[in-house]
Amino acid sequence: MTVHVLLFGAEASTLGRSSVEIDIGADASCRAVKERLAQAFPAIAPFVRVGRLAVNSEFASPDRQVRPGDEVALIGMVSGG
Amino acid sequence: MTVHVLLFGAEASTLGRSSVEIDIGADASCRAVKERLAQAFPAIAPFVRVGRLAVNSEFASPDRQVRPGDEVALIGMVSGG
Amino acid sequence: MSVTVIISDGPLGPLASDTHQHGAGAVLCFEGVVREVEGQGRIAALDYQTYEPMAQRMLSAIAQDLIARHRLIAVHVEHSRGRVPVAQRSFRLVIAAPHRKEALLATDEFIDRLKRDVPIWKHAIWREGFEPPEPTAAA
Amino acid sequence: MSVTVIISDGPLGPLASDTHQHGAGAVLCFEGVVREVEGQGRIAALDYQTYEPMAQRMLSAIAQDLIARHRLIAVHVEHSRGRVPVAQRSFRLVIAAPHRKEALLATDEFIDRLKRDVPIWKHAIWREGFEPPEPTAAA
Repeated sequence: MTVHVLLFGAEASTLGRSSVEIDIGADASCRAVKERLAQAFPAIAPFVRVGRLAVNSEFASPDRQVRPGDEVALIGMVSGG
Repeated sequence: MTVHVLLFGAEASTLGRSSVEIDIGADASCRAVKERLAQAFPAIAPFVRVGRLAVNSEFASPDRQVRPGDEVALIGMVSGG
Repeated sequence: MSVTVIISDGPLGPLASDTHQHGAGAVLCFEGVVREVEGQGRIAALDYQTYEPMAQRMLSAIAQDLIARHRLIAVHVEHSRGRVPVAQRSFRLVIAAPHRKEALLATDEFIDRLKRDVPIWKHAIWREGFEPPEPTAAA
Repeated sequence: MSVTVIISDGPLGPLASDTHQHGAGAVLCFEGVVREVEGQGRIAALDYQTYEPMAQRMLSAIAQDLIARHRLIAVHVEHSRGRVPVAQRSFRLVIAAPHRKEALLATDEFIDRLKRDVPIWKHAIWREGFEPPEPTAAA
């Protein structure tokens, strides 16, 4: 399955883009998505490790399975206020 | 010496007046003024013990001598805000 | 480093539009509002008595001390004297600081010291039929 | 118990005149102001990027949680998106509570959680000639 991941902040500026696509295998858990993101885009791997995935606008547990149509976002270090 | 002492809050409402006069002897310290106040006006003695004297708009130490012309006030429990 | 202290008759008006304080990253405004229910009674208003100029001087002194110790940029204080009806404001403290933490600490400390050291007294005006029992005398 | 959350373009305007919140004894308003000096550089503005509607939902969820745990009466939040020049406000939190202590605690906790959990990012627009050295990549 191809997963489209939204990027923001340092991740977006490091890669120069606001989203990426990754292919994942049978395990579509958020844990697997993060591992695949870090492998595919080593420049942001440190951010991916400390960041969290949001699925459909909610922080998702590592076991959460990503399904087709879900909106997936990588939420790294935020800096509002 | 006669000392005029301004009263506020619970002290003023207990005695029904906004100032009192007391006569003090050779020791005109704030400590002596408080002791004399408590003796002369037993209804407010508990307030006098926990209260502080201000002389000329500043809290005064117990050893501060009151001089003629000083403005003396008994500051009990305050309740601003 | 500026301090302003205003003691004025009756409820406080709205906060005058502020000018920017250079270097401020946090502006914290605390307002005290007269509550209807106090203990077992219902009040119509509070009457504030102030001992001036001591109250004014103490408020300024506390502000100056907090500016020095918390490196604040500006402190603005307003307090009512006289009658303030329920739901109206009797006290306002505006602190401008480089960062949030100093502003929060200084606000808490200012109000603690106000309630301990500043010669201002309040007296409840009860709503008819809602007076609490007479308090027993302190002993 | 009311919550309002507003995310809007550019600097925040002045606080709209508030209506009285029944039972409130303390109203605390925190405003975050864009500071000129950040680290070793001088900035002209901050650009805020928000991930919506998640940012809005998270701000509401934090407000609801604080109302429940600190028994607050009302929470009003405003945050900028887009460009906010120096000396302008990018964030405002107004908390109405029965008493001061809850309002101060809730303000501090709200901002901690905002800075940890709410998907909003800022990006400095440096003043010409005042850019800091490129940061080294995190490792």
